[in-house]
Amino acid sequence: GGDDDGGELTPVNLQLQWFAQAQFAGYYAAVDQGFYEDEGLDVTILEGAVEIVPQQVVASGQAEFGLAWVPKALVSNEEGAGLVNIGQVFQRSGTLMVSWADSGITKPEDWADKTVGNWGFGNEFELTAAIEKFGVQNVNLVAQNFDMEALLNREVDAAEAMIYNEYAQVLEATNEATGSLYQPSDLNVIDFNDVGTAMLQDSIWVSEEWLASNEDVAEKFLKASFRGWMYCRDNPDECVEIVLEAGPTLGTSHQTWQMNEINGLIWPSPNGIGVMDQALWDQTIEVATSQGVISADPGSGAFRTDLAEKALADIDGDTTGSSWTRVEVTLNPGGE
Amino acid sequence: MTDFAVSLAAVSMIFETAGGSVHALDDITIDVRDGEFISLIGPSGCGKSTMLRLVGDLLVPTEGNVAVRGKTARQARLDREYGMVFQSSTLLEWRKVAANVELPLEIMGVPPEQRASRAREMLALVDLTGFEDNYPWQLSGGMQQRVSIARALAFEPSILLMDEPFGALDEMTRERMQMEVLQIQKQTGTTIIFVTHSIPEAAFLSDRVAVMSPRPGRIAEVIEIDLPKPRVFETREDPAFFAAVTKVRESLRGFEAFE
Amino acid sequence: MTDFAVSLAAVSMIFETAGGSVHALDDITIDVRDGEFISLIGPSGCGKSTMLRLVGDLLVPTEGNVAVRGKTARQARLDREYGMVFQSSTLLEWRKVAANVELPLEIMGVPPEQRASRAREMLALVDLTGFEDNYPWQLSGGMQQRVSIARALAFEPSILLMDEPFGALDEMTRERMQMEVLQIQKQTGTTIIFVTHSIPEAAFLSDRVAVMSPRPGRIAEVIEIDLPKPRVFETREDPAFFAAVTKVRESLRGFEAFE
Amino acid sequence: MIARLRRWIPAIGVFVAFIALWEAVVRVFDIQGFILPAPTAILAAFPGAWPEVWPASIGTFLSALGGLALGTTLGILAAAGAARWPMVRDGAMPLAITANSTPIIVLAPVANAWFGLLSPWSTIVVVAVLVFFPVMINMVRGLLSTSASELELMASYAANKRTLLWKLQLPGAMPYMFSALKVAAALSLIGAIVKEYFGGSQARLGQYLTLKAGNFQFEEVWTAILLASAFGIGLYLLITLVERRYMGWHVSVRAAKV
Amino acid sequence: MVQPAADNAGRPFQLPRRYRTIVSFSLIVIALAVLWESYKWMGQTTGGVWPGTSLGLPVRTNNRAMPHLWDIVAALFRPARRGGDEILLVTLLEAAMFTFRSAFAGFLVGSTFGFGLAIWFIRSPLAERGLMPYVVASQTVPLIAIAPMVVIWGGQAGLPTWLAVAVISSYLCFFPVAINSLRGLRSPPATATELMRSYAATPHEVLTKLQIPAALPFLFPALKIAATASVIGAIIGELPAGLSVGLGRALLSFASSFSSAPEKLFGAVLLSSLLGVLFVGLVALAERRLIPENRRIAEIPEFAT
Ligand SMILES: Nc1ncnc2c1ncn2[C@@H]1O[C@H](COP(=O)(O)OP(=O)(O)OP(=O)(O)O)[C@@H](O)[C@H]1O
Ligand SMILES: Nc1ncnc2c1ncn2[C@@H]1O[C@H](COP(=O)(O)OP(=O)(O)OP(=O)(O)O)[C@@H](O)[C@H]1O
Ligand SMILES: [Mg+2]
Ligand SMILES: [Mg+2]
Repeated sequence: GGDDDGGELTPVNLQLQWFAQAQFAGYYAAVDQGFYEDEGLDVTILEGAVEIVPQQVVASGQAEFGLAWVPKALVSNEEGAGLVNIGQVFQRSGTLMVSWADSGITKPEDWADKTVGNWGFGNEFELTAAIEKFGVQNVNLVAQNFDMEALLNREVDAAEAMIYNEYAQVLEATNEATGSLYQPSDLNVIDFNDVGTAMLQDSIWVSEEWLASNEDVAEKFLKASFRGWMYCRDNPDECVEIVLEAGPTLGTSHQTWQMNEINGLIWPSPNGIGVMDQALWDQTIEVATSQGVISADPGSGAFRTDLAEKALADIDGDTTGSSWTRVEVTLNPGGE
Repeated sequence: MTDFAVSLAAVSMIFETAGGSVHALDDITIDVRDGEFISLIGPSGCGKSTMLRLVGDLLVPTEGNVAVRGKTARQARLDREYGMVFQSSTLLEWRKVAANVELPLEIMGVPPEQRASRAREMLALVDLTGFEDNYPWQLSGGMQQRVSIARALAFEPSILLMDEPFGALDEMTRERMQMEVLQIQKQTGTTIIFVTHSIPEAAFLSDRVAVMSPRPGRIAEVIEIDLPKPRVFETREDPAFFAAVTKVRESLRGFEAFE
Repeated sequence: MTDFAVSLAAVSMIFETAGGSVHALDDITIDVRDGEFISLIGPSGCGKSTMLRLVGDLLVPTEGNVAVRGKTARQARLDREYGMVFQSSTLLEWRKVAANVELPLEIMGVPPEQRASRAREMLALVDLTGFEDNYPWQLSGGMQQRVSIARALAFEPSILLMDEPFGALDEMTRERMQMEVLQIQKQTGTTIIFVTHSIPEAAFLSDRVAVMSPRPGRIAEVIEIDLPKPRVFETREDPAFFAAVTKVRESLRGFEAFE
Repeated sequence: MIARLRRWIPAIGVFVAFIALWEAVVRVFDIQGFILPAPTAILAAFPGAWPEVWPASIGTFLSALGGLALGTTLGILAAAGAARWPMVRDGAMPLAITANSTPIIVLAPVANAWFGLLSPWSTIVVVAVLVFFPVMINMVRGLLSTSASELELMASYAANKRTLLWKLQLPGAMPYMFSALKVAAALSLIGAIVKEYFGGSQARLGQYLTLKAGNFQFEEVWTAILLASAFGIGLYLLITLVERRYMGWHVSVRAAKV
Repeated sequence: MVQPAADNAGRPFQLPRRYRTIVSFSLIVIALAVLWESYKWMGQTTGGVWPGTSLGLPVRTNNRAMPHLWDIVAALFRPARRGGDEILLVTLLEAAMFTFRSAFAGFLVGSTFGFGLAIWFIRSPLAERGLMPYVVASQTVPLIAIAPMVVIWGGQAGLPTWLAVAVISSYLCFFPVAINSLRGLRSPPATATELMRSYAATPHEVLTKLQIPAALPFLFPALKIAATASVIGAIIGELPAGLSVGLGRALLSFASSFSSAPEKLFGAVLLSSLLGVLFVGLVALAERRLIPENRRIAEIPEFAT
């Protein structure tokens, strides 16, 4: 259902967590393919940076929509940000703890007495939860930069990495001993989805106050965004191209890898894309409260599924992606 | 009272320094008549420059009072009564010679062409034609001093305070400049307070010579110079001139002997 | 040849400025004997300071040659033969008076206590005891000049180049300083090249007086002063002294008349 | 003593007025904490934040000081070289500018790669690079601003270049050096904190800021900002004191005192 | 105040200044390049220790910390990404042009503001004493922490984004200019100030005819510092602005892929630095025009031994 009253588009902003990359391909595709325009929206995508807190941008009204990890947004809410999750795009966590194969770190307990890198900024809750959950002693936590130098230089024994980004970066780096790229076999990986402290990540947040009078806009935005993600599931190579256009300096194979892994975090979406899986929500809340990340269960008002469901009802095509399969991506040196 | 161009009443000046306080001037009382040429003479460091600064409202006396034409020194300064020639020539190094002479005219709002011609005239007066476009550092010491004299004369102030203006000049140039200044004073009726170390110079130029004693500076004696005016070249041959010179010299030696 | 302390042979100096080139010195040839006191006298801007700078190797002549004790001027400078008193006192503003006097001693590696006592001695000589801890800007013009004289005398150079050292001093102080310099010269045999505008001063102090003509500066005449040595206070009453003064004055007026 | 206290009255007055205004604005316009917390809220956050933010400030401050010392030293040395050899000046100035225009955000990863994420040197070196240029460029000017007559005086003593540097150029450059130091002191704190945004020990202000901002604890963020400012002002005052002590002779200090 | 003597009389031959700059700059660049490569070679040969010892080298020498210089240069001339047709250099130049605009605006605004502040402070010691601590404080507030707020406030006020970036850039610029100007404006000799007083010159005339000319030697170093600071400020400001163009963006994306493609980051660093050099060069040019010959940096004459 497009807007019929003659091209008067509603301008809205979307604040990303980081700069343009395949992690946000669905939104870029929705712009590129005119899905937002179909809904009468003129969407401006605001890229993120180190010091940008999307929750702050949304709460202050600079952007109507913001992407954030669930625990981070809940922390913001406890401080009075007043945000609502209207679309849970990622259905699983993409965070890994990566270490060298020769370090023998295969499970959280092995972090004891080791130096472990993390990003801070609220990206570390899964790690701290796991440390607590397994009662790991004497972990020396240090802040790592957003590259993987600390691990490559063996300054840390284990490092936080997103499966779609930093993990790939290691695999794009040249092993100076052999002269070829590092291989997955060189690395040990701990996946927080397996550890049981995984928390929900990228989701779409709006301010409660704004939402009260703009539910229609929100619904339209979700619809177009979901179509964008579905487009990227079905046309990953085109989406990679779209992203590359948005950020003219990105590596091609790296983005291809990322697109593939992002699809893996979204699909399959058993309830349809964007609809919250209550079990995962509960796990996130449980980990978050037990870790003291948040002081109390935010209750059911923290997310809404009705808008996403209404949006899905309007979409033709496969909204669950149950048949999606991972493809094999070859990484080039430097991600090129 | 208002007849006097400048009156100092019981003026004292004390400087505070890290090494203790310096009593530069003590109980100075003197009146300068309108149109008078008065010289200050005294040993080095006795407070002559300080006294000029007090008159020119560049320093405020620790005690006592300075009145200029019945006004405060400050008001007189704001009325632009003063032209000053400092002991060091104080040229602005980023201005060429002509621009330095034009400076006061600029500030007083004289239009550019008039400024330029006035500067040329003044530089000719001090014999520096041809050096208009040099920077100060390209001039000899005496030439710099002459530029600063030209600058002070350029705007015809009603009171000229001159601190050893001819100190770095040779005898011939000095004599010529003396005549120029006397000439200007005659034409414009300027009151001149003049610091010098040259006894003959003081005697030749002045209506009165104030002889100062060393630290704390006091006015030891004020000597009337009874020579006919205008002073001409021949004045220097006048026996009354020699008498005046001797009188000043003796007055100066007087307190030396006491020391 | 090596008998001479300083020899200038056909020295010319031309300055290039934006306003054209200034021919400051032209074909200067003069020899200064060892231990001699020679004065340079001439109109303002005739090149006296420039000549001192050439001797002191602070300028290199456009043409001609400067030899000092058979060496180049440069070598003599490197051998620290020169003590200079500049026309402007050139005190380092961040150093207190005593530290300014100590400067050359510091550079020449004199140990601290010796430096301090020497500085005290020299400041006493120029009558500035008690001002050791003042900064230069807290002194009068004449006092600053005396500090720079003290500084030049402090390290007993074998050649003293003095540019109007007593210009800002009153007659009494000046006479005392003259006697001190003569005294020092007698004791140490220093060669002195001395710039002054005072004809009596030149006549009183010098063995010879070089009279210079204005731009381009040339040596118009070198006048032997035939007065007994040591010069004493009474020398000034000697008729030969008056004769010398007159001779210098006439020589100076001579080329004036031609202009 | 009373006069001394009186000097501070305007600063304190402005402080009180400013805080009052801030508080009023926040209250009247009901500004949310994540945009600008009220001073009272920040004050209230101090006790809770203190055990964490204080050691972090000290760590950051020490790195900043280390970088300041290193950068200033190198800047002065480079300036001395540049003032002495025109060849160095012509060649090294563009390079110094190059180094200085390198934004800290890229220096951070490079420094991490060079010295190691955990090495204190990565922060010190980033700060030093940032501080180097203002010091050097001011010092070059200062060292070359000696007057011709002073140079002649030193030449007449056949002073060698080292003496010239120590006795004439360096003292003469003091007005430039103290100005440079004031700028450098402020830069050193910015440099250290920004560098810490990009990883390293977690007990540092930069990390504290990112953590608290990420957690939406803006009162805590402001406690860190205020502490950084306090250190900066302290450093500035210290430099001003030293300046008054050693540069009282200069007309600019005398002029400021009136 | 160059001594004329310095030029003649058997001094060693000197190239004209223009060439001297080029030659010595090239020499130093070559020397540094050789140093870089040989240090790297040494580190790689010895495995990161000083030869013959077990002392670690201060700087790592692997290909990520110190890529070969030829790799860095080559990266500049390869397409920014595979399949693209624009080489990295061109991409970066475009980004630099964008950043330059904000930086330049920030520079102008910041320097003017800094200079104005200094003038205010010399006129009113009360203002100086009241406000100086906060001027200093403003600089110690971590820019990166407040940049997002500035962008947010700017957005709420309806400013174009590049202008908000310029504001952040000017924030870094004004301080050095204010500090140096404050010193410079107070530096005319006391007697010159007395001279102006004796003319009863208005504060404005004292400013324009005495204080500003006397402050120029202090002002120009400050402007050079401000020029480089403006570039840094603009880049930092671009990050929270959510822009997809500009050097800040490019640098951040290269920094985040530093581990896998370090040469690109080094290439970008090189270019953003050149932007600073260009900027400072412009200031130096202005300096040469505004300060008369005798007041420009004096060469230390070849007096000394
Ligand atoms: N700004 C100052 N601070 C401290 N002391 C000062 C200051 N100015 C002058 N004095 C002191 O005041 C006294 C008088 O100085 P002044 O300059 O008036 O002497 P003067 O008579 O002009 O001497 P000269 O003939 O040498 O120029 C001196 O002892 C000097 O040290
Ligand atoms: N650095 C310079 N650049 C250009 N011209 C100069 C320079 N120094 C001196 N001159 C010129 O050389 C001439 C001689 O100057 P010098 O200083 O030697 O004169 P002087 O005899 O010492 O005069 P005074 O008695 O006034 O001090 C003057 O015309 C002066 O303008
Ligand atoms: Mg005096
Ligand atoms: Mg001279």
